[in-house]
Parts: sequence; structure tokens; C-alpha cells
Amino acid sequence: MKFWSYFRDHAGCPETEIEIENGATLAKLHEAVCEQFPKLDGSKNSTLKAVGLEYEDDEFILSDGDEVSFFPPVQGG
Amino acid sequence: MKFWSYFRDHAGCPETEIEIENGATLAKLHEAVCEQFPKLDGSKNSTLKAVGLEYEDDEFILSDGDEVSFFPPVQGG
Amino acid sequence: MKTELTISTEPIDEAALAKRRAMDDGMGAVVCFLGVVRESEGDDAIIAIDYEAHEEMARRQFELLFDELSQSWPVESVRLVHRIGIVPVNEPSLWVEVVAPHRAEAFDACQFLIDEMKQKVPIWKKPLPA
Amino acid sequence: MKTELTISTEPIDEAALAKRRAMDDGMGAVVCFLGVVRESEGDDAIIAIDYEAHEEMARRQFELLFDELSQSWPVESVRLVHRIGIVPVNEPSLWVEVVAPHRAEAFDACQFLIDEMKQKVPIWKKPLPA
Repeated sequence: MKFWSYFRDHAGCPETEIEIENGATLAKLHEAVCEQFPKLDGSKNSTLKAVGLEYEDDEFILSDGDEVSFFPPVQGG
Repeated sequence: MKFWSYFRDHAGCPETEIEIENGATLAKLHEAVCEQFPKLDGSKNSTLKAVGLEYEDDEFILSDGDEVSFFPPVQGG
Repeated sequence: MKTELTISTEPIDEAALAKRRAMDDGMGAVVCFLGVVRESEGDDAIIAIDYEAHEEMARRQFELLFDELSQSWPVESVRLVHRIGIVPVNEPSLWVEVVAPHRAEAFDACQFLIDEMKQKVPIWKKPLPA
Repeated sequence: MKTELTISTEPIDEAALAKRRAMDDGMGAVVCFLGVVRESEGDDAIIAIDYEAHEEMARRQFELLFDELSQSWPVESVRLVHRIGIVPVNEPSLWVEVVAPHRAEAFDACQFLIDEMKQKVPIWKKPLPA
């Protein structure tokens, strides 16, 4: 798990490891993360989620070792 | 009268003086010009007309000494 | 609105133009357009375009367009350079720059200016065949 | 389509970028956009914006956008520079250039790229108050 932008401040760390049952979805991971880092719960609906370098949706099935990033809406430019 | 772009070639000269009755319109001048320079008649509908530095339409009433320009559609850029 | 208009036979010097830009701290967007002479006109290969301008009227018509632009968009500055005379293939004949607070208005104003110029500013092209 | 992407803390050097442009003789239009840091964010005066990027993912997302762009418009080249780290007010954070045969497609492709970037490329701003 990596947190970016102010999600890093809300989580209190730039990255962490999370154990979750086999075959869990990204949605499931999101719930687990919000439980562990309650400050991230308020941004739950606007959270963008990526696995590796690609955006994935809530139905995405996670595999062992996936690097997941959570971050707020992007603001480039 | 000044002719620009290929109108100059069609007229055979870059400029000329034309006498026309007092209070004549730009349309009237256009007819007189096409009579004097028949090669310009073919482009009559696409001719752009300016008096001084401003576009004027056919109803424009000419005054003594007005400098009139006739030219084909513009192609800047 | 600041305006700067150049109609000249000199090649367009983009780097010098960029260097001379001075924009206010409230401005967030710069859109530049370069119109470049292409190797063909219709089906014919060319080596250059010879641009002719009714220069005094062109200046007046650009002025009118700048006025119109400044009434429609909160643009800080417009700079426009039209090269005339012989412009070889692969060299720019037109450079336009619009500086505005935000992106959308800078793009819109720049496109408006070019569209209108192509209708109203008395400049003509004579392609020189290859 | 040629692409060139730079994500770097270095200031954007427009003149150098213009100098390095090499366009085909069939190309007639260049559109450049500069996004510049403004003196305020919302109601607050700022002195700079600190840009953070998930750089590896940003590169991947730009790549996907470049692919999409090349499928929609006959663009010859796209170059994009995003400055990250601290960018002071009145300095550019973004430079985009699109080269295409004609004007309309160059403008459309350039605006598409910026619009999409603002949705998808993981870069974030932290305004630094004055």
C-alpha cells in the first residue's frame, strides 16, 4: 500500500503492508484500510485506486504482492 | 481604386482612378469596374470591398476622393 | 488588454518572442500557435508561399479583432506576428500568443482570433511551385 | 507519432524546447500551451506550488493518453514537460506542444491531452501560502 498527497498525512505514513484474505477485491482492501486509518474514511468516495501503474475499479481481484496506491483526485497542470 | 492579389493581374494594374456620378453606391462602382476590367466580372460574387481601411457593403455611398480596394477572399495564416 | 502586432518580411523568432513575454502574477495560461508553410497546396508541391498584405488595412482589421477579443475574454495580452513576402516550406508564417488567467479562455480567444483573421485580414497567398 | 515526456524539477526552458523542434514538411500547425502558477489558490495568496508526482505511474498514464491521442488525431508529435517540486508564482509548471498537419486537429488534440491529464495523471499540488 502506498499513500500519496494528503492521504499520506491522513494515514500518517507513505506506505504500509496489509494482509487480506486470498481473492479479496480492491473494495475489500479499501474497507480494511479505512478501518486501520480512520482519517481516510472521509475521502472514501473520492479515493482513486491503482494497482501497479494502472487504475483499477472496486471489483478488481487482488493477488499476493500487488502494490496498491490510494490517492485523492489528481491536480496536474 | 486599388486591386490586390490576383485581382491586380486580372485588372492589369495595381490601381486606377474611376469617375462615377455623385452619390453612387459601392455596388454601382463595382459594375463600372467590371465593365472596364471584364476579367474581374467572373469573381464578382466573391469580391471583397473596402473603402479606406474598412469593409463596406454594396449600399455604401461613395464620396469624392474615397480610396476603394477590391480583392479576392483573404488567406492569411 | 496589451497588444503587439508585427507584419514583416523577417523570419519569426519564437525564442526571442518567448523571452520578451512579461505576464502578470494573476495569469495562468499561455497559448501559442504557429502556422507553418506546408510542402503542398492542394495537390501541388510547393517550395514556398509568397504572402502579400494590404498592410495598412491589415493593421486596422487586426486592431478591430483585438478589440472584439478583449470584449469577449479576460485576456491580458495578445501578440501576433504575420510574416509576409516569401516564406519557405517548414518555416512559420504566423505566430499568435494569448495570455489569460485560465486555460479555456486562452484557447478560445486564440482560436477566435485565427478564425476571424482568416475571414477579414487582407493577406493573400501565392504558392511558389516546386 | 513521436512523443517526448519530461517530468523534472528543472525550470521549463521554452526557448530550448522550441529550438529542438523538428517537424516534417507536411506539418502546418504547432500549438503550445504553458500552464503558469498564479498568485492565488482560491482566496489565498501563495508564493509557489509544490507539485508531487507518482512519477512512474504518471509516465504510464501519459503514455496511455498519448496512445489515445494518436488514435484520434493525425498528430506528428507531442512533447510534454511537467515541472514538479516547488514552482514559484509566474513560472510555468506545464508545457505541452502538439504538431499536426492542420490547425483544428492540433488545437483539439492539445486540449484533449490537458483535459485528460487533469483527470488521470497522478500529480498533486500543495500551495505554499504567501
